[in-house]
Amino acid sequence: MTVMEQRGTYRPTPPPAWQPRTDPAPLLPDAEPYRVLGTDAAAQADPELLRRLYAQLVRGRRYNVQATALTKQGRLAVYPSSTGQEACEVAAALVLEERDWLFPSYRDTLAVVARGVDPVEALTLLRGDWHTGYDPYEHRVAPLCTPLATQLPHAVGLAHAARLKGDDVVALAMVGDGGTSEGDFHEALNFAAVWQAPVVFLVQNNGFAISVPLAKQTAAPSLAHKAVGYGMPGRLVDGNDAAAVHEVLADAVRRAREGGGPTLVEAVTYRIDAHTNADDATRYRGDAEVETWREHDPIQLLEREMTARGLLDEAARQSARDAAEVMAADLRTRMNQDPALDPMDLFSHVYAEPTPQLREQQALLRAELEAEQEGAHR
Amino acid sequence: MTVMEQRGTYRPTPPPAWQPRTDPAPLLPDAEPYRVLGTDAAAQADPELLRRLYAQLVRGRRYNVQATALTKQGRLAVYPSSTGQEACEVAAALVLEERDWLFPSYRDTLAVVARGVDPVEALTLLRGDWHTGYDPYEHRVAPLCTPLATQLPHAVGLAHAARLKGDDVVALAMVGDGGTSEGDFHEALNFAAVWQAPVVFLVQNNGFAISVPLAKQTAAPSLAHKAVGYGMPGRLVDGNDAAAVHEVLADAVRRAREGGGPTLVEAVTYRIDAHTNADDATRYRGDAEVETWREHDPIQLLEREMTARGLLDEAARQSARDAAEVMAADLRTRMNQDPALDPMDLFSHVYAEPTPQLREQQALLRAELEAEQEGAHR
Amino acid sequence: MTTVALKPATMAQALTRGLRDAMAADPSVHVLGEDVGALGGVFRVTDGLAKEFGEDRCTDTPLAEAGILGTAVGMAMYGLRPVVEMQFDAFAYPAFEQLISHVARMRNRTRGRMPLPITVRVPYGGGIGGVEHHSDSSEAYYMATPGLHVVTPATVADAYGLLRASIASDDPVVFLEPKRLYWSKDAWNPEEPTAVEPIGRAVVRRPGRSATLITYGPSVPVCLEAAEAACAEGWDLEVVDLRSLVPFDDETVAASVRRTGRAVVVHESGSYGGPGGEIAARVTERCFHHLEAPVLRVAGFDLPYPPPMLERHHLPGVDRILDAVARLQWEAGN
Amino acid sequence: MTTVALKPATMAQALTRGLRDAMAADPSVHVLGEDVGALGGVFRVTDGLAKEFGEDRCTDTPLAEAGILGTAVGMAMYGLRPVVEMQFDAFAYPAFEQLISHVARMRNRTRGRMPLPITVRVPYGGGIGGVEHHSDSSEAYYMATPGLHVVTPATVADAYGLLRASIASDDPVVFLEPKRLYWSKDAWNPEEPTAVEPIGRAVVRRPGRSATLITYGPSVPVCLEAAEAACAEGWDLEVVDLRSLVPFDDETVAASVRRTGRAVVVHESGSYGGPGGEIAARVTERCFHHLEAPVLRVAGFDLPYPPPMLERHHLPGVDRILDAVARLQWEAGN
Ligand SMILES: Cc1ncc(C[n+]2csc(CCOP(=O)(O)OP(=O)(O)O)c2C)c(N)n1
Ligand SMILES: Cc1ncc(C[n+]2csc(CCOP(=O)(O)OP(=O)(O)O)c2C)c(N)n1
Ligand SMILES: [Mg+2]
Ligand SMILES: [Mg+2]
Repeated sequence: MTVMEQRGTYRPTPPPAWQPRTDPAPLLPDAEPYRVLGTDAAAQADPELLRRLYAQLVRGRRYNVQATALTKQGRLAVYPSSTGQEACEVAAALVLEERDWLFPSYRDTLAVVARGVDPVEALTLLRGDWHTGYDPYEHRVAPLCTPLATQLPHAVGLAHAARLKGDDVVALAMVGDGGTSEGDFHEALNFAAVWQAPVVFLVQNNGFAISVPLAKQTAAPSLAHKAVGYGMPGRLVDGNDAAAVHEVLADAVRRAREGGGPTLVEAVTYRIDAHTNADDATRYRGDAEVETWREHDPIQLLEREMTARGLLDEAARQSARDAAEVMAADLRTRMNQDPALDPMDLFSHVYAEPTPQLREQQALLRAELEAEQEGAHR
Repeated sequence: MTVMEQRGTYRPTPPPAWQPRTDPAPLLPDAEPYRVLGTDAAAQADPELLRRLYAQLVRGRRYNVQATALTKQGRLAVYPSSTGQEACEVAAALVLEERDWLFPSYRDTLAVVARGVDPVEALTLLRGDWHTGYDPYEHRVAPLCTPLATQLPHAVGLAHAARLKGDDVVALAMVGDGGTSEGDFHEALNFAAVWQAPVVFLVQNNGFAISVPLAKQTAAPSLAHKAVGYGMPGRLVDGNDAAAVHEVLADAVRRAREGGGPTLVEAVTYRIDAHTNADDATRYRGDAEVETWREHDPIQLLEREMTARGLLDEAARQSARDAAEVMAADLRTRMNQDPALDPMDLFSHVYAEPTPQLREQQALLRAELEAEQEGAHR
Repeated sequence: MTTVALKPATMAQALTRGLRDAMAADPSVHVLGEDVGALGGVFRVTDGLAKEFGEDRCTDTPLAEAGILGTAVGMAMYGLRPVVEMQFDAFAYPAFEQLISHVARMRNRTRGRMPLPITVRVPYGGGIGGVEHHSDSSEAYYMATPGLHVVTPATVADAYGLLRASIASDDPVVFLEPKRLYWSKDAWNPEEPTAVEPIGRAVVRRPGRSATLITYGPSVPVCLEAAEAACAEGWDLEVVDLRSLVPFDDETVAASVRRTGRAVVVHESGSYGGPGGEIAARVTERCFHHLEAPVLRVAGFDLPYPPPMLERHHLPGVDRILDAVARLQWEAGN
Repeated sequence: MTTVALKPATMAQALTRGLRDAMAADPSVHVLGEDVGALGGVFRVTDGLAKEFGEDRCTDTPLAEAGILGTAVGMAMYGLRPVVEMQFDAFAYPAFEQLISHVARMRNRTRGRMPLPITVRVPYGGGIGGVEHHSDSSEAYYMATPGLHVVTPATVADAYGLLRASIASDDPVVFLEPKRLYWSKDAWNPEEPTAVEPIGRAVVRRPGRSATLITYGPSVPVCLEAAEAACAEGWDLEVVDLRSLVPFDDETVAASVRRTGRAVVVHESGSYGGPGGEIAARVTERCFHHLEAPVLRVAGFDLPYPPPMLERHHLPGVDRILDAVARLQWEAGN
């Protein structure tokens, strides 16, 4: 832009510190979301992987439907459905090795279940008998996280710690489009890039943060364009194309594992259901938009591709549906049982040992419960 | 990247929501910091502007030296010097109209003074007789801000409010390279871009956040590369080139004023002095680096250019130095007087009216002070 | 406008009306927050405002609480009167730095030159079956931050009156809305709303002679219920609704306790380091020689707010309050 | 290692030694924060650690407090024992959401499966001539957050002992370092440091019979000075150093007050909603019939921390403490 020139004895020097550390070009996302299904790239996709993705998508959809039904029956306090986003949920779970870690947001029960967590334990939070129902260490799944974006620095710290210990572990953290506006998103990505931590950030851009559309959330060309500002690659993918999401995440996981540092992946998708069962989506969006997206359904996209390639026939479909029904029936049965609850547990896990103050409060509650049981109380 | 193809009856649709809203290319910074002095662009620079910048640079340097001296004499609690960064400080102040607002960080006393705030009032915070010494509304300068990056959302809110009221007002907010890591930086830039608020963010990248070098602060190609992630232009400028900083800021201010929205400007500069007088910079950096930067001194850069263009002779230099000495002498004299302090003021500005609780505490202190004065106390 | 008779209204409706009237009366009042626009807020308190006053007056912000409060600071600097909604108690935490370091201090930092008339609405407390992070009682944090007013209504009429007073205040106010009272109803005339309450006055909700229950917000109805139940035990309990935690109405509270000689502070917030300590301490300082027994506290336990299925054990209920009243050393005095 | 005799050491040196010994003893201990590496921290408490243990064990982070604490959470999840430095009290506020919603709750949220052994070091308090935002006493916020331990040393030996205990704790600890005691000296043997103090035990720093001064951290030396001065008035004051604000040592404190019958709580933090209310209330609950006068509080005023030139009027000093002692209704009792 500026032409250098000698003037008499004055030779302008560039500011000494100026050395761009990384070439920005490879960090920028492509102009359009990457897709596999229905494109030439689909031919490269591993049939076995497509079958696994398909089974999980069908199961995942069924899970969303079943859980939503359970809210109506009063068996769940609330359920944030990921219907329409199953491709992201499933790909995020399947792309990881056992030793890796998943950091889900509050909407990602499906990814948690797809990773192997017991479907009932995954719903404990939303049923309301405890906060986190599963042991995070069993399947290396962090607690479902409600305060938005706060799980992202956790993922960075864990991945960094694993690398310091010499362990070959990658962390994958999930967040919504709305969550990218939080300061914690920024700080997490920055720490990850500076530390070159083996972490993959998956933003599910489903168009809304409750009622707020993306256009009120950001003016960026895409959320993936945020990556270059941290010095990590940003990737844009069709979030309803399970094969594409899996491929892009797999690339990012491989890169992280090989010491290449973090990646930001934006998956463009859509929240078909309301925010939760308690939300009324008609207040802020029209049916027409939802319908357009139903045409781009993740299960249908995969079904068409697999059918075209001869990887799916009616028998296979039916068997996927059957398996999903078995899961749903089991979920129904088990969720219809009242969980066994001991109020005294309230005091058990505040500290390793209850403080004297908590012991006093515990004694108070115990006395109340005993009095209640004796029916003698008032 | 992917080639579309028809397969039987299946025609893949792109995800419906996908419309990149802005072309990212114009938002990306140039590969090198923009410079004017010593380049062809310098010929375009307004001589009058150069003269004003020069006078202020000389005055600013003298101010830094004087204030640092006052810390040694115990007249200031602490002083964060901006020596080496005067070009940014001065340009930021001169680029604004009277009706505009300046949001300084704790290091930017110089910009505050260059904007017209009384030099003694600007130092009140650092002398320790009160927090903010000046009336923010008099020169439209927000309080010097210590919690890093927290002033940035203020600037956005003020600029947004002005626009809502139909006022032709721009806010310019200053922050350091370290401050860009804070969540507030992220949130402020995002709000600004979404609201298209008339605000300009000036990052003074002076290489350090206290002892932490830029490489531990970010892995980005440049801090200006963060802009595209918000959907605003990022500009990179040689922060020691007063003419260049002024030009880039003037462009950004004009853009903001015309409704074009916010801009992020990264000025590459260097902190010549220690973090503050209390800091020991030898613990974390060598003299050699400092020396390289002394060669790129903002005053010298401008002097050379102006001399080459015949805009500066020894008489003009001397008169700038004389004016600076007058300012310094006045500052010395006035800072050597003890400020008049009334401890009862402590209670005057917590709320519009002191609460009953504060009134009680006020009475307690009053009684103590009276007893102390009567010498009767203990 | 036709005059309508008193009819039942919910607290949420009164709050909506308060916002609407404030916006209509003063064009500098702006509402901002997450989902406050088309959705009308997750509790529908801002319902209809965007439609009536436009999106510039009632604005859906990006999802960032520090950003919301931080930009509100700037708006207030420029003469607006922002009313900020934090979606839930626990989601106000990201905004604490802005709240503590700027909102609460700007007047003080500038020697009174730059007051910040910001109202921060925070739905708070439990009892609504919310999952974790949706039921916190965070008032202790706000009380410990000089420069903030902290108010919380317990009735439909106060919801309106205190909200109008908060928005009219030239100081920042943290306006705590008891979530589980949003749907509580009262006879109320929305066409002639209650006079604006001054901030800082407690009120005796139920006069009594045996002992004083000092409480606020969501625990006020519980205390009133306890007071009714106490009649059967022969106790005539006075119930004081603080309404304002900052400033504190020492006069009303101390007068009551001096009269009754016994007091229990009741709140949902955790006990340790919670509001009850402050209240008990200051009552004791002022009424020591009138007290027949130490001021007791009935509060939430000192734990992270429990999951929905266990919350009833945590929340101070009628029985726990009466148990505390029973411990007020009745044998010792009147 | 040769044994050296007792020699004067500063609290800052004891803290450095505590960190070093903890890091040497346990490779999972990692220090992170702003400027903790080459600079050794702005108070030099981490001096030499990066050199001795490498930058991976003592890491200069990017400048973002929520990020620091948030990544520490992740590190702790993976089995490390992070010790986080917040550069100043007020700069811990951006990390409050991580602290309240995760650090304090992770054990509880996961039914004990995911404890977080994180130590958060926070230099706090005033009296050092710091400009605004550098002198806050923020302990009330931490005390009101269940799931955290909150400790603060007042002596060189305790600085070492409590820091080791904090780092060894499987629960998160907010470790409050009184800034103005960093340079206080004590005879101390750095080669044979004091045994690790268990967290949660108060200590009587000066026995006395007339009244009890209950205090902690930066106010301990002030109270000891006041106690000496009080002798001239004929008062023999006992001084209790709490050391741990959570858990609270009710036993030691109540035993002292039962003995003396009078008490004053002394701290720098603002009075309203500050630690003193909790302390006074619980002491009163336990010692009501032993009290000759209400428990009084001497604390900072309820204002944003004042500018350096006025801070001496704000800080509880010897005179203000003795004035409070004088108000303990001596005519009424022993
Ligand atoms: C810090 C914080 N603020 C507010 C909320 C309330 N809240 C829950 S979900 C949600 C919207 C989230 O949008 P997005 O990140 O896009 O995720 P999605 O719901 O679309 O999966 C909001 C505002 C929260 N959980 N945490
Ligand atoms: C929120 C917050 N955290 C920490 C600090 C302590 N602190 C003061 S200046 C500083 C470094 C700032 O670096 P930078 O933003 O690059 O500005 P510079 O000092 O270089 O002008 C730090 C960490 C602070 N003031 N605010
Ligand atoms: Mg979303
Ligand atoms: Mg810097």
